[in-house]
Amino acid sequence: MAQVTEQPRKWGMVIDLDLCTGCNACVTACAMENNIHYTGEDEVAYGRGLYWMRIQRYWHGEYPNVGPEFTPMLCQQCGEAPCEPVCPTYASVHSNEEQINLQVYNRCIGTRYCANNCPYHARVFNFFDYEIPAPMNAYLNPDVTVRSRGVMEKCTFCVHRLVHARIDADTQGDPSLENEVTTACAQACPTNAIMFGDLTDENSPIRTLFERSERGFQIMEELGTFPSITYLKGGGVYGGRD
Amino acid sequence: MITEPIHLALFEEDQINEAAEAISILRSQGVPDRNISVISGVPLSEHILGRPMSWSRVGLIGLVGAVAGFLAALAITYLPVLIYPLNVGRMPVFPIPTTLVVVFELTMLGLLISTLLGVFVETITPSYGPHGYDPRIAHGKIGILFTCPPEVDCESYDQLVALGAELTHNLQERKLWP
Amino acid sequence: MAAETSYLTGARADLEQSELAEEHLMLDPRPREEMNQMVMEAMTTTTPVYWAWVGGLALIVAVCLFGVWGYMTATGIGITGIRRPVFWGVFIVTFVFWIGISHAGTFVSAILRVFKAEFRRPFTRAAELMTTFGLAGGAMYPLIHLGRVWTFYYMVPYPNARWLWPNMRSPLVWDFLAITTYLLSSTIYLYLPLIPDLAMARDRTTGLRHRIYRLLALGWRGTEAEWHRLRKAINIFAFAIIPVMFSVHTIVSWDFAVGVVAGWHSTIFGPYFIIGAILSGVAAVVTILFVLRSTMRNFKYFIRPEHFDALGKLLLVFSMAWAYFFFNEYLLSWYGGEEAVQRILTLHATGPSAWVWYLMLICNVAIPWLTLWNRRIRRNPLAMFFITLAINVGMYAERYTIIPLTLGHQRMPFDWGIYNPSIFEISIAIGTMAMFCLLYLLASRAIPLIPVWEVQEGQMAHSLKKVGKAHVPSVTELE
Amino acid sequence: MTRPKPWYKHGGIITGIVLLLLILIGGAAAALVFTQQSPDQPIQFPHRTHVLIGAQCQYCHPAVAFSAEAGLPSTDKCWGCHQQIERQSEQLDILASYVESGEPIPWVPVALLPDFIHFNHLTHVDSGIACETCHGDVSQMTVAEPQTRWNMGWCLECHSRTGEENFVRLSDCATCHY
Amino acid sequence: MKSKISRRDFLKLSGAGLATAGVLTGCGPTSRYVVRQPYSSMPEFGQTGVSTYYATTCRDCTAGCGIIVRTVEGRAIKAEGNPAHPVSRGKICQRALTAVQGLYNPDRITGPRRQARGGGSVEEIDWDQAVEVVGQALQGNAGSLAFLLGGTPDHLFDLVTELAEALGAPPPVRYSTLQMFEGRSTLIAATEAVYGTPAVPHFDMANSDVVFSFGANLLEEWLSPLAYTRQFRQFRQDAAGRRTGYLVTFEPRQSVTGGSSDLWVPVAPGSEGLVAAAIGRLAAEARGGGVPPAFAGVDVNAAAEASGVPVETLTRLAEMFATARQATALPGGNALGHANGLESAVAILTLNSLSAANPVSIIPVEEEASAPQGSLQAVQELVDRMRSGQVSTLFIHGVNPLFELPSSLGFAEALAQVPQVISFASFPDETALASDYILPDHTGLESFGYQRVQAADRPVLSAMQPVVVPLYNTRATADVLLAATQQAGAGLDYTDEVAFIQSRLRPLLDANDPDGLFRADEMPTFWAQFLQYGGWWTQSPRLEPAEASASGGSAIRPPEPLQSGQLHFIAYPNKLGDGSVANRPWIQETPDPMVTATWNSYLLIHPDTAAGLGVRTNDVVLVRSEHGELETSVYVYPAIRPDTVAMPFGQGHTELGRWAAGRGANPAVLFPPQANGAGDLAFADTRVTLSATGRRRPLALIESLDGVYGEGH
Repeated sequence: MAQVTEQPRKWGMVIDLDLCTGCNACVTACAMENNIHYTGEDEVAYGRGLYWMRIQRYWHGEYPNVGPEFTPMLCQQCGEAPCEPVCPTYASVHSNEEQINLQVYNRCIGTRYCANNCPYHARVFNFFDYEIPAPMNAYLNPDVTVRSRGVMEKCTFCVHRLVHARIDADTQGDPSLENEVTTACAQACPTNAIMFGDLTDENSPIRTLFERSERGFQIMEELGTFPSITYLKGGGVYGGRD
Repeated sequence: MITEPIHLALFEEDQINEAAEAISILRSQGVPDRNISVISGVPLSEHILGRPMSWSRVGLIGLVGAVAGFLAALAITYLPVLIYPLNVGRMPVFPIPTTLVVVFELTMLGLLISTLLGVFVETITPSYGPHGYDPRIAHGKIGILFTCPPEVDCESYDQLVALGAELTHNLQERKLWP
Repeated sequence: MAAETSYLTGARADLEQSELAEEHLMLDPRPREEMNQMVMEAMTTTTPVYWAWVGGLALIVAVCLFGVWGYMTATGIGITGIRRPVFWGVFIVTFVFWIGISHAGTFVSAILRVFKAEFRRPFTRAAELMTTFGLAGGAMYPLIHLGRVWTFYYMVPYPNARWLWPNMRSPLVWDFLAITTYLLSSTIYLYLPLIPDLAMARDRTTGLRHRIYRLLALGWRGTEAEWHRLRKAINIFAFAIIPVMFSVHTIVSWDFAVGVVAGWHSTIFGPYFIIGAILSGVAAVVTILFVLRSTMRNFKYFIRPEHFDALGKLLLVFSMAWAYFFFNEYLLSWYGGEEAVQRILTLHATGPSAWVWYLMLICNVAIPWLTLWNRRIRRNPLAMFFITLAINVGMYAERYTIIPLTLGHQRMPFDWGIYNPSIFEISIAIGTMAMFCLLYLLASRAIPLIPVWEVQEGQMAHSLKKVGKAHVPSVTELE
Repeated sequence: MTRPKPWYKHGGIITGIVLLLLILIGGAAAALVFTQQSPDQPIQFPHRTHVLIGAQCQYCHPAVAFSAEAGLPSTDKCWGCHQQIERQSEQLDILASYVESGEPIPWVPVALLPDFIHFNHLTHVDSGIACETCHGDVSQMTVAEPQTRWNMGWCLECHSRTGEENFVRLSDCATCHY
Repeated sequence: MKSKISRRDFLKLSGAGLATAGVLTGCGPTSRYVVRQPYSSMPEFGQTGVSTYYATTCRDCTAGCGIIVRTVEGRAIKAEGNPAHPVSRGKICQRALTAVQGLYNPDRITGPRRQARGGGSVEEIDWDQAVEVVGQALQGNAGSLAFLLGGTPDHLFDLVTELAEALGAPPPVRYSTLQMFEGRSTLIAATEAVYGTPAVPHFDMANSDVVFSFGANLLEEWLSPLAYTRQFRQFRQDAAGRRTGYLVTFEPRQSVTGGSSDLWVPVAPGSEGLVAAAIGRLAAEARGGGVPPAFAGVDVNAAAEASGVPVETLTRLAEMFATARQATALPGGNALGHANGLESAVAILTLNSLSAANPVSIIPVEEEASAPQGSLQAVQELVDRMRSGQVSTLFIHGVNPLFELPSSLGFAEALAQVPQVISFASFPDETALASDYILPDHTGLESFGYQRVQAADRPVLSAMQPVVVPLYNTRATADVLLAATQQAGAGLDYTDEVAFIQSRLRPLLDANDPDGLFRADEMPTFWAQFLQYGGWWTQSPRLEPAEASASGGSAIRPPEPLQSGQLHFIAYPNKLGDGSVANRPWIQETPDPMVTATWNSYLLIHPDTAAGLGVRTNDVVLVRSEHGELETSVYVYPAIRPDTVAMPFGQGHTELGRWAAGRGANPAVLFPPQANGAGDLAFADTRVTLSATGRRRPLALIESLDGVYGEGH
């Protein structure tokens, strides 16, 4: 790390609900990227699936004018995260460098307070040691810690990718390497409904959308959590015909 | 310390007036207050018995403990974040409202623990006065322990007995603790 | 004391006096030695039934508490019924319950002492013991409910090589500090007034017991200096432990109230929880007084209907206060109109677990209000036993409503979840209940449960005074 | 009349306590000593000799220059030199047997961090941190020896010396934990 | 390349699991327990600690998406989209994402074996024996050989076709449940009827402003979900982020596509073609200039009545279609899987000719692409041959007929008549376990190959290459067949699989297309680039606009009316596709988009119908058709016609390992064995009756039913 004095970044995400088809590819991509354990039918049925990301599906209207409303829900990486101050051990802590909300697994003692206090229900808990039978554990991503029983976990904005991109940019002297980084969900999203980028970067394509889109809103803005994810309202009529 | 023989005048539990009278007799006999001590099964205040105020530093020790707790609270709240600041929920690094909670608890903890320590320390500190004991105290009896020079003995004994006291002489000093 | 009897003449006065003596412990003095003997007898009498209870409870503690806890530590917190989004369940409910119970001793012996409520005298220690053992049970839960209990020391502020200390901004750390403070200070507060009685017991025992009492009595002789010191210390405690008591349950309530959880984020939670805690604590005192009175020798002398009567009045007042806070909390949340909160309040009353909510209201409001206004019911120990049991069931239901039932229905209906406590959680809750009873059973035979010197002091201060033609009890300020 | 011995002076109890303490202290000491010893390696690889003849660390551990991990040299790499030079040690026969069988050499890693720490050699090498800062002076070692100082405070202490604005980044939890 | 990879050694982190456990609990020196095995010789393309990325092709459906697999030290870590690939363009679906869970599945078959059918004794054999078995089978009567392959147009199909030709055996029979569900044979037949070319047409959805989807679940499971989802994105929003496009879906059950559409029209199953024709007629009238002969005979009122769509709606939609800049009508599986499917497909395709700009084009076809598609008809013929004892050896690869085929077809009984069944399955699926030999092929991530992409906007030959060394003692089926052929002396002179693939690449190399992704002078370079880029394709789209030949369509029979108590039953593929991926835990755990259910089957039912039946979500019902019955939990689904129930395909395995077996129910038992005019299964003509069982089996849902549907749901 030769020179590390530039402005800290603020990573952000824009999710266009109009483009989201609810296909759940992001959910699987997140799981496969982040070594998320599957838990099995009974545990999922009891609300213990380890989904760092899930797509909420509500219905609107009555038959036959009925339709789903999809909202991909993940950690909003709040600027003022309710989960952070309540952790007694600093396991949930704000990153000054990435401007995201970190979960430090080895510091977590499993009070689960953060999860209660997360209005987005973005946190999931390792209720057991989930075993992946050999040889299936071979696909585990070496960049991501395998969480053990008793710790909380959540979406990290693929922080391992961010860190690696930064290291690559620093050591190769090419800052653009850092701009290309994206999260697993955004990478997989077939309609590009999920867009990821650096909000401090003037040229970042999501900066305008994040700050100025007339469809933009943030979930539970009224709680003052200052999320790093802006949703673009879907379903409505804007710009085009009808 | 006290090498003179210890005498004990025991009164029944309802003979408070007599006990007070006995003390004034002893005093008039020239037994200094420091050579008298009263032992009882219920707390009897100095005013009742006409005794000089005894003093205790328990309050002071407690106060010192409270200050120590206060300082400890400030130290564990502020020093670690000075060394290694961690940001949570965009709270200030030194948030006063949350600190108050910690400060309050640790101050009280300091106060209360040191009060106990004060009681303990003062108890095991050697004290003045005759060191006798009679288990009948816990029966409610009021005992007056005193030492006095041999020349005043007979007269005062009679007076005490006249008040209803049961006299015991040359009490063995018993080690009660540990 | 009895010096005033000479004023009373005639059969009517005798009758009045004996009635009053039967009614009031303070007016029914017995020689100190006799009381000592009664207490010592109660303390040293053990029956096979007693040992059967001790053995049974010890077994329950070993299996249901420590056995299940060990199993849970080995397999994971998943054997409980906790799920997303209800991350706190029976453990935290029971934790709050025990912390609430622990307010009994402080309330009885500190607040009533400060205000010189004389009826407190015979049962201050019984209440103090509840505080200590209730806290001991409650303090285990923050450990039990941890996902990784073997790393609990991350919460302890101690110098370490990581440069990392606990987060002093977290209510859980406050909890940790407050409970530690309260546990230590209430134990000390139990111990200080015990010293003269330990000395008494020291003089009346031999062998191992004698040596232990001797050690604990700190060489107590009963000199003026010792009494003075003790009184001063007790006074400091009585005044200092009251804010600590308030802070403890306030901080417990802050565990919930500081959050953004709908239905938790309420400024009234502090006093609401305190009143609830005192209600459940005082109720638990009544329950345990009934048990002591009916199982221990000689206790019918010390614990009389007048005490149930007085505590019953307190309970009624606190039940009303609780209802006031409940209504306040409910009305303002409802009126405030935040959708999520309104939905939760509606679901409490109509949802699948509404019976818990109704149980809470019946036990905390209906039962006390319907019964405790009646002096005869208040003076009936058995009735009071059942009423106070019901109040504690109601308070448990209140905490259950506040914790899992509120967590399960937050702002995102998609992620609602219904929590079903598992057999293991319930077993651990029962285990701590058994541990409380076991400790109490053991303590009842280990320390004098009646503060004899305080009773005697009270009896010395009480007398009958003739006012007009009536004889009324009067209290002399001896201090 | 002799006073009964207090319970804490009974021989059995004292012996028991002493034994318990010995076990605890002994266990802790053994654990300490045990962790500070080099584990058994399949080959007593003499780091010292290789450093003395001028081999650079990166010759055998080249991955430090481009990846998070240092990597272990392949058998081929060892053999590249050693098949050319005279075998002066029986340890080389072990190497030869591995080469013949094609089995990987089962080295026991010594410089091993827990799974939740993502140490990156690349950045440290890139910013000019010498290998011996962390790994000790291998020119004095045969097989690699564990270093005692690896803990988080030590990492942070070094990071804090990089200057204040760098420390914001280098003290970020996500620097190592993700 | 191949030899290089087989030389690669693993860095085995054998103790890592132990180390993790030890360290996370904070105990002890982990170095005691970890043994790290370095390479004995470092592969030049692998560097310690650096990821290596391999481009290959996903084999989990027939779309042929290019994927890139990240590997670290010989382990496949994650599949990602290939950004250069014209089908996936860097994107990826759930199924491909979990490919590594297929690769590392602990239930894989680890080596060739001979076994007693139906789970009796298993005898491990070696590959020499295996090749000999195949060789002897090939030497026998060529006419009594039968090859049953999956629907993927890949190198193996080409090889087997060539082999069958050389041996004089009947050509391989293909079957793919996914193609059946999208009615691909019907689509191709209809394309031939309308445009004169038997091909999968390309619909230009991206540039359309109105799209009518007749049962095409293009966002989830249609010709090429990723490619059409990308088109959907361009259709939905223009480059400036303005909302464009109007999507109307005509389907009885609201699919993911229906959910994302602007208007969902719940038409009666089987009436889609009628609706299309009615809209065609109305649109033509609205546009003026005469009604095409195909729509001339349509009675709009009858169509409205049969479909349940009011005439006003039809008129409004027809006007929208007529006035659009470019309108597209998509013929999807739900519309085609009926007895009148072919006629419907023709009507829907013809509707496109009413668009102001032509949205349909045809990719210039290679000669292989015209090879017969898999269809039920072909399988039925095979079953007949088997049943009559005309088949002595049946080779099965890439398909699981015992699970996928309608049980009413009688494949299981016919299989019993075949003396020797050789399966090449990688996993112990139902058919593999009912075979005499399992000679396991590599899984997709371990093997070489290519796949012709049928639903792209340009010719694409997508490359497959191993990303890791084969885990087990498996062997490429192509290699086995080639070795056996040489033993049998059948005259295919390819040394191995790679040689065969390269021989098929030769025309591309020779053609030296200037628009090709890369060009090379000789095969090794071409081969290297082929693998590096993940295939060969032209750099710009190459589409030929399809001109509809103005011929009159035949009349569309309206669907049979339901008898009392009967309901339409529609099976549909979701994330599990044809069910072959049901053994991957994360695909099971991934929630269904519309239902949020995981790990099991469910029957979608309209709230009113459910209320009439007295069932609620999670109640178990008995579903009975003329051909079979099954039990499954109900999910009360607000977006389905009241006269229709629907159920996803893919669960109900009795075998296939720990995560698939014994889970859910297989709707294939309900299907009628009838085919439509193009030989595709008329699966949507299934009629069922429901009865409540009184039992309850909660589904593993992500949603809270109370929260989403209100209390008591």
